[in-house]
Amino acid sequence: MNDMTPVALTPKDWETDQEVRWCPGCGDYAILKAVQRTLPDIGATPENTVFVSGIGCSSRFPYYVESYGFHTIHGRAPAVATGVKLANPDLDVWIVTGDGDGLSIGGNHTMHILRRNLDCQILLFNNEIYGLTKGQYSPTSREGTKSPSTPFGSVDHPAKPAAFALGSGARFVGRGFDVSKNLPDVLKAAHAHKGAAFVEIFQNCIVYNKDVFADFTEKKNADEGQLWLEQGKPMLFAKGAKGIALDIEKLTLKVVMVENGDWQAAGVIVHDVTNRSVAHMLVEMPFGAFPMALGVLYDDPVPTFESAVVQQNALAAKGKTPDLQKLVSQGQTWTVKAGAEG
Amino acid sequence: MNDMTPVALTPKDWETDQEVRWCPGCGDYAILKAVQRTLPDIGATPENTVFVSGIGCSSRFPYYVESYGFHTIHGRAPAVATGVKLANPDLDVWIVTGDGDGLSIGGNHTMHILRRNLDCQILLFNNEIYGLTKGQYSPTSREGTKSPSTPFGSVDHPAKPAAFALGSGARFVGRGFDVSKNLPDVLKAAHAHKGAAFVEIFQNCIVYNKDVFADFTEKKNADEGQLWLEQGKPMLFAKGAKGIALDIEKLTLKVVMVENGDWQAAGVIVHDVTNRSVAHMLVEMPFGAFPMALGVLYDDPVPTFESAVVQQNALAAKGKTPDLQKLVSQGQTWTVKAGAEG
Amino acid sequence: MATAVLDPLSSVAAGAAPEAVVVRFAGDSGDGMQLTGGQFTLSTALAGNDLATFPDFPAEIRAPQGTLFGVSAFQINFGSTDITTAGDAPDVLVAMNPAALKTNVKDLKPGGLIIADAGEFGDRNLAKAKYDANPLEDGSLAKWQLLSFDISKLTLESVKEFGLGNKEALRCKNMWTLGLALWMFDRDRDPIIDWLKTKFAKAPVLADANIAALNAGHAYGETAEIGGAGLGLRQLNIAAAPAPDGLYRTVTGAESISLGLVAGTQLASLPMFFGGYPITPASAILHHLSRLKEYDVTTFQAEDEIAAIASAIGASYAGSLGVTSSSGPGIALKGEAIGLAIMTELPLVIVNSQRGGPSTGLPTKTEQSDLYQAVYGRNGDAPMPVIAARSPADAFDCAIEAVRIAVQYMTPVMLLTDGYIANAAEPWKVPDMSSYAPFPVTFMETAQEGGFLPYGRDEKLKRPWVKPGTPGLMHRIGGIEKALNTGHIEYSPANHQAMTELRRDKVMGIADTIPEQDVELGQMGGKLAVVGWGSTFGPIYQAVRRARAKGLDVSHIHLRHIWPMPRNLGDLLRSYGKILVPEMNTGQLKTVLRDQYLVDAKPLNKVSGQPFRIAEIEAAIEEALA
Amino acid sequence: MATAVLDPLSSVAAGAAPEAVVVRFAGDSGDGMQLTGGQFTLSTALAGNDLATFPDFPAEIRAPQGTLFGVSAFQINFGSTDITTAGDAPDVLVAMNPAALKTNVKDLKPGGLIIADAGEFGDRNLAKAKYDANPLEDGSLAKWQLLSFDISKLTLESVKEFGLGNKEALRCKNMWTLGLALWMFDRDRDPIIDWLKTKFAKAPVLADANIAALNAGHAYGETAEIGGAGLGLRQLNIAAAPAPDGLYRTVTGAESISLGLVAGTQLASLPMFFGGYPITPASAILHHLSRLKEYDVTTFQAEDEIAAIASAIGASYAGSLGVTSSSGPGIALKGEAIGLAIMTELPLVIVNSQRGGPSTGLPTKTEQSDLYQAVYGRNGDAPMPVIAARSPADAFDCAIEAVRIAVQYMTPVMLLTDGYIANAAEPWKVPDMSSYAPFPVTFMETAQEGGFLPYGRDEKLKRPWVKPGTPGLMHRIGGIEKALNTGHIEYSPANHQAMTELRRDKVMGIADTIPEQDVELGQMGGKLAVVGWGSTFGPIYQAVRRARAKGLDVSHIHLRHIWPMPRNLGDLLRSYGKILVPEMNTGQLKTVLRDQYLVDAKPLNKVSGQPFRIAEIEAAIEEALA
Ligand SMILES: Cc1ncc(C[n+]2csc(CCOP(=O)(O)OP(=O)(O)O)c2C)c(N)n1
Ligand SMILES: Cc1ncc(C[n+]2csc(CCOP(=O)(O)OP(=O)(O)O)c2C)c(N)n1
Ligand code: SF4
Ligand code: SF4
Ligand SMILES: [Mg+2]
Ligand SMILES: [Mg+2]
Repeated sequence: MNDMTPVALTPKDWETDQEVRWCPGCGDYAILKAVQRTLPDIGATPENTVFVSGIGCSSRFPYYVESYGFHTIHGRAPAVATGVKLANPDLDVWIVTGDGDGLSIGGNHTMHILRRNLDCQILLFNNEIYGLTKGQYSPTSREGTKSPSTPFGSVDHPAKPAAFALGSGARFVGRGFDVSKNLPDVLKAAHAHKGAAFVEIFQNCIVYNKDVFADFTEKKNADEGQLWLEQGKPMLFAKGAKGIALDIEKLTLKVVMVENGDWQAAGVIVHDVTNRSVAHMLVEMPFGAFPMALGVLYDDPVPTFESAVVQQNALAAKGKTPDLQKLVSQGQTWTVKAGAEG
Repeated sequence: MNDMTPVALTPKDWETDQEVRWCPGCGDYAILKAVQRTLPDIGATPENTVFVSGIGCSSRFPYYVESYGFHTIHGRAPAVATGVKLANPDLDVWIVTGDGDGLSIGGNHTMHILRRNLDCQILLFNNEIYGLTKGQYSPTSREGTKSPSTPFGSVDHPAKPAAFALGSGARFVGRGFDVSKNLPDVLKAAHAHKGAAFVEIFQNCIVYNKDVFADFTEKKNADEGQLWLEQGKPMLFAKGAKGIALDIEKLTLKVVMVENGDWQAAGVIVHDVTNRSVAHMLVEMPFGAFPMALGVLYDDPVPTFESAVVQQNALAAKGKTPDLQKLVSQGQTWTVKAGAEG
Repeated sequence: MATAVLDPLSSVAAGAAPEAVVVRFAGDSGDGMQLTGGQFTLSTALAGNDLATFPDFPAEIRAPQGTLFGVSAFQINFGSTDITTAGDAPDVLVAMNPAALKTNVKDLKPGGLIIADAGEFGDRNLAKAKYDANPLEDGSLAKWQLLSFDISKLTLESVKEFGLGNKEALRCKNMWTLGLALWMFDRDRDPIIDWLKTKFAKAPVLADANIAALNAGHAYGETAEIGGAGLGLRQLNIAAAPAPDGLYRTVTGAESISLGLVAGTQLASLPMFFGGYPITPASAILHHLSRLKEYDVTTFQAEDEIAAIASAIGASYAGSLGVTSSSGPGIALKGEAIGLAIMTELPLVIVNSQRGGPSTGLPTKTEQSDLYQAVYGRNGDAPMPVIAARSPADAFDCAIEAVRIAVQYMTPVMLLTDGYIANAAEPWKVPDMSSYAPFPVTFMETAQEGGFLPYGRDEKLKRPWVKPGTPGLMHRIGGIEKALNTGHIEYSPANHQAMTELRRDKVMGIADTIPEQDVELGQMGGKLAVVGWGSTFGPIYQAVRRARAKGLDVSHIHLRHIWPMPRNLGDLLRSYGKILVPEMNTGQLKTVLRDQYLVDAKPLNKVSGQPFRIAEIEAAIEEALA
Repeated sequence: MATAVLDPLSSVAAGAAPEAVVVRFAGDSGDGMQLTGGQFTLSTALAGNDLATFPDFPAEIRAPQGTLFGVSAFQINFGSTDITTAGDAPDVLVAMNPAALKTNVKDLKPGGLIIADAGEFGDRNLAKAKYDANPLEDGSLAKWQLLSFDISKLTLESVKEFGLGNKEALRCKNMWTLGLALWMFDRDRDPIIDWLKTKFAKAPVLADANIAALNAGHAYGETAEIGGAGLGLRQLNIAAAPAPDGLYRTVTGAESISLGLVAGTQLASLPMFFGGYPITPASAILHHLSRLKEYDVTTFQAEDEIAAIASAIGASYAGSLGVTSSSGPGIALKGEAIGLAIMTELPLVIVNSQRGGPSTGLPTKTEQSDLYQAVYGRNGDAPMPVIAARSPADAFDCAIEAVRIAVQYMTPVMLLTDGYIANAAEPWKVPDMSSYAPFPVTFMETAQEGGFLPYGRDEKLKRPWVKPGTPGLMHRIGGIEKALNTGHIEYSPANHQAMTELRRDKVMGIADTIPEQDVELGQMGGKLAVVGWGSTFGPIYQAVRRARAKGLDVSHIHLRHIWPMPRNLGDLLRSYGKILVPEMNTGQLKTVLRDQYLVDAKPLNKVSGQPFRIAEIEAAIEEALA
């Protein structure tokens, strides 16, 4: 029995004896590493950590993390996680899902766990494709995606995971991508947030949807393509040469040029993670005309579901002592005594 | 065979021979009347109109409209409707659902029909309760709702149907309430919108959730409680004494007083149904501090799902003539001729 | 002269002792017939009669007043002998309006007594009930005894003094009627008066008005006012039924299952997690449990049935006993997740309150047509134990048994009940909880020697239950085939063969810890065995009893364990010349029996949404032995 | 000298004619073994041999290179006689790396031939395959014939001139190997060269490189370079199998089901709406159909399986034929909606490509364990016809039959296939479509005289199919019990009884329009009947054939119609002394047979995710007759 104490832990301690079964070069490897790097830093302990997933390449994740883990069924991880957390609120629950698992078959459970605000981290690996089933398009695939099930190109409008999360009532929305060095920081912020923390992680499926995010993930595109948001800091990108401001007429966001660092003059917005209106605008910024908003887009905690349940259970039970005999004897009763009947 | 022509139709023509089985005083009656008043005005024909519903008191709706109707299973109406519309895009498809049917068990289908933008009208009767199953709280019930399943009060944060719809990608979001005289206008706008039109209709369940909307639906509360939005018109309420403006610092909405009709001075926003950012703010306005936003909150059409499917099918089939014999003979073939084998 | 006397029992075969009476209260959904019936049931129980009830209400919440489909009825069968069914045909029908009369009178025994509220037989109501003429006046009820007078008016008078609105005042009609019924059977009003006082504690005037109506109805019977036509109504006293000493209460199936689940988890010293989603007639269990938080019960109303069972599975994984409950359509949705519980070998109790199917079917009607789904309704070779409750009282022990099997074998268990059991009330001798042997669960906290094996086995073939939070025993589980012992992902042919057999053997092994099948009436061997399960117990039991009284060689066998079946069942069944299987479905248990024992089990099927009548089964017995 | 000659058939019993050979190609998922196998299959078919194949690949998309779980294999059995299985043990094993050798060699017949790429047997790969020593050198393969040389190196040389990167160049290994295999069996390379040219049309250099590798492998065999050790390899020519004249092609089950569904809807002159959600091994049907839009096919990838079937039901309501397809877990999710299709009596075809269960189980392995779910797996009394395909070619006719039943009886129909049929390829005599009788659907456009009855009946008990858009026939349907004829909501006992019986009788009546059950091998009556269904056809047929050749009294009966069963099946089964039912499950068809006919059907079960071996069934036959 190896009972480990946080101090002693290193990323290595979070690796299992299982062979990792993703395709060579899959973005999932980088995410796994990022998580294994994050866990020691936040002082997590393997015995109190539970990874719950659905089905998909991404959902294989729990097998590779040395903690408790449950690889459930397609789309249902949030519901299973809700039971885990309500049964034992002390557990640190992480949900790993994919764009198909969490937004196609599982969209409803994703909505409700966010609405209820169960304290957990939800990592949605968005590779804009169904990896495990060999490459069919997913709800996040771009219009025109050619796939085995859409040989002439997909025709439906893609879902926006972060926008969906906000619309569902999410109180934390973060974004990162597989090989980003900042991913651990986003994960830490998600973990620090008490409540359901939704993190969209862009992930490269090199076999079925290679490099769809290269426009902003690749080094050469980083400056123009990535807007890293920081609380209290102006929304600057392109090495500070550009920023995001509000178009007062249209009441929408716009990109502005920043002359020699004077972002105030350019009207660049200072990021306030608690501003929900701005969060809505950020998650809907069309990439291309705008950079990709990354980091912590929104973070404004409210009471969590499991704490409210625990509190109510305690309150309701207060002063009552469980007594089975009393319980079964409730209601209007009568007694039959020998000789009573004629 | 009574083939009727639009001109001839009256609300009466849209009534069926079935006894209406809602509780006396249920808000559903008023909505039924509003729909039956609307259908003739939009020139609908019974044979080309299909009402599809799930399960719930609200979902009994199709039995009472003299058109084609399908009372399906709990939560699945949007999926059934998608099949109906794709099989025959000429049909005018109306979906009737409830806060439980459309947002609890059926939330995922609601999301996907909105995302895909199937041309149809989605009427969600929100009574903030499960009526048919005798009064359990629903995803839209307010915190603390005491119900048979939450005797000590519900603890989860309620879902916001309109916010959920926008987050799911809706291109039309309207709002009304059962006894409102404006409801037919909202329904007409929804029908005029080509694409998925989401309409939240506040409905009074007099048996299990009586008068929860009285704060804005009742005559005496109408002025202060109702903000009726009109394209190109300033967002005024309280007989024009108050309006909605943008708080530039906080980047959120605020209520402003309008001095002798000079709303420009007060900075009242002019409603632009195509402004998505503002739509997000409107659906999230907390009632109480703000009035209830009603009417057409957002209306900005994009190409519909079924039209894209029809178009692609046609394109893909173009120039190819169906030939079963050719089809089965495809691939690498060979011929066996008598005496060929040794 | 006798014929001039209205006699609730004139319908009972002449000379037969008034062993039992069947009374049906029928009225508008708004008339409060279920309340009336419930309170009459209570007073009956307090009078020491044995009894059984059958509430039968419409699918609509509150159908429009006066309509045929809006009629709500409550039937009670009570007597001085052991009662196990709500009775076949009523002796007395209380009809509060024309629709109630129209839909119920055809069931009334010839010569039976009709008590009708003449005040409600106006033209509008007659039209709504599709009567051309007033049946109270056109002689069409001649084959029954008719007692009709203006209950509405009498009620209004009785509550005048309290100055209620007309609508409110009329709401007291049911109490007036109850008062009359109490007088007819010589019952004590006090307990009902107490109940009214607590019910209307917040509105004393309503309490007083209802009490006044109750007393007025009672007085009306007493002061032979009845029938200006000079008719009298014979008052009846049904002797108390012989019953073992002890404390009694009435209980519905929904209550007893909830209590049994609590008792079971307490005996297993586990917290209970209940994940549910409302559906008729299963919701009542969610409602009951949500009030029992002091018993370490957490209830969770999920977004749908899949989330309900998934959350329960998650809770079981985390160390609570996960329980979920639904009925037909909802259980269908749980199929995939049940497979996950089978593969991950987690304890779970799934309660199915069966209703009329297929599809949405008849939500408020009873049926037994989900047995196939329970035993066979999953993808893959997915064995799961199934047990069925026979009555509201029996459901308590069944729930405890379901919990025991779930935790002692680490398996999901399906507990079958139905709409009839869920809603019906019967007297219940309060069990002595100290007589139940606890079966506390021990979680694994240190690895087996030789190293931790999450899929290692004990002598019952059960794998260890390890709670997340336990240091050193971290492990991963999931729905993909597991390797023997280690529980790792494993696709090899030999392993899948072995695991499939292991899952089967584990479940079949449960037969080692369940009692052998006994015979309810009669003995092993003979001409005919009537084999039943679930809520058909009452009618089968009575039918066999009557047939045996006539000297017929027939025995009654009633199964609690549907899967696996008791070890001795095959030999037992083969000891009879014929086997008759009455079911409220098209023959589902029959399939299992024929498959398992190759016996020529003959089905007797009723799929009308109504329980069997004793006479229907009696006739089938006589036919089988003819 | 003979022993010095490597003989792919030395493993065939001495003296036995080289009737058939079994070759297995095994390598890393990245090595393109499925492609190699596919092309070898084609050339085999072109050579006129009969054949059957068995692709067996890992659940992982691309498991890490060299690992045991990453091995992908393709087996082909071909010969001059009628071939119906992929063969038991291989005669020849091509192993592209140590992992492939390790996981496959144990299946090789004693004396069988191993061809191994020595170039891949370096220390890293040996370690990954958990070999301590190099099996090519340590003599551990002594009981087989070993031919090992550096295919990698030879391939690199053969494509040098094209200046590919090392990684790309090595990708040509499989073509080199294929070239050698083609030479071994004296095959024509042209069709494969054509195929390579079209496949790499966009990258001619890759086409040339692959062709060069193919030729080099072929040349290597020819120019007896093989075995510096002076060994030679005997070239073999397997005679063409006798086959009726006509046009032939190879087809997989997924292809033929797609084609059959198209043919069926065309014969019914209906548009097809296919609502699906990806799942292994069912996805291929969605993929195939999505390319056939000119046949009035609309494919819709829904958000989940429930939406998939719900959309198909909606499409059927609107006048298309709704089709949905999935496998185990997905079918489980469709249960509730299937009930809706049963209650609303809409035509629907549900294809279940079965895989190993329960739960997620073994997605890429084959099994027959969803028969219970198909026949019994719903809430309520919910009868639904079920038919099962026996082979890739048979699946075509089964799909047409499923469509016919669905539209002629207004009912959902489940078509069972499995992972083996879905992926396996076999030669298929292209059917003459003009020989199929059309069964065009007529929608109701004017009311029956006496007024429109949406739930009126024809002689088959079928209700009318009315398309929304039809003037004057507006009506409402749903999942609540329907009134006879009118189809209105109806809760009355008598009506539910009648409708339940009607639904049952309608489905049982299908037996009137299906052929009586025939006997594949043998005749009615006798000592033993082996009764099978689905993809066990091949091994059962061969086993019975061999047993009969040995003079044993055994017949083979193979069911297409699982529910309802052919009218004559009971008498047929009762005409045999014993009945043996081999199934790739724990005994599911067995249950139906015992229930329906009370015959002592004995199960023979295999649940390893692998098809039966002929020998396994042969042994069971001999035991049964011993
Ligand atoms: C009920 C059910 N339906 C379908 C499947 C097949 N399936 C497995 S994973 C998957 C989608 C995976 O996509 P995603 O969630 O994006 O994960 P990825 O593989 O891309 O990481 C599907 C359709 C299944 N296993 N279970
Ligand atoms: C699969 C399934 N689960 C549960 C139910 C029970 N049920 C019927 S309606 C309903 C909720 C109704 O609420 P809502 O959609 O708000 O409709 P309302 O009655 O309030 O109009 C539920 C839980 C069902 N019929 N089917
Ligand atoms: S298929 Fe794509 S997502 Fe899946 S493991 Fe391979 S690369 Fe990663
Ligand atoms: S229960 Fe509520 S929603 Fe349902 S019919 Fe009655 S009043 Fe209307
Ligand atoms: Mg994905
Ligand atoms: Mg509601």
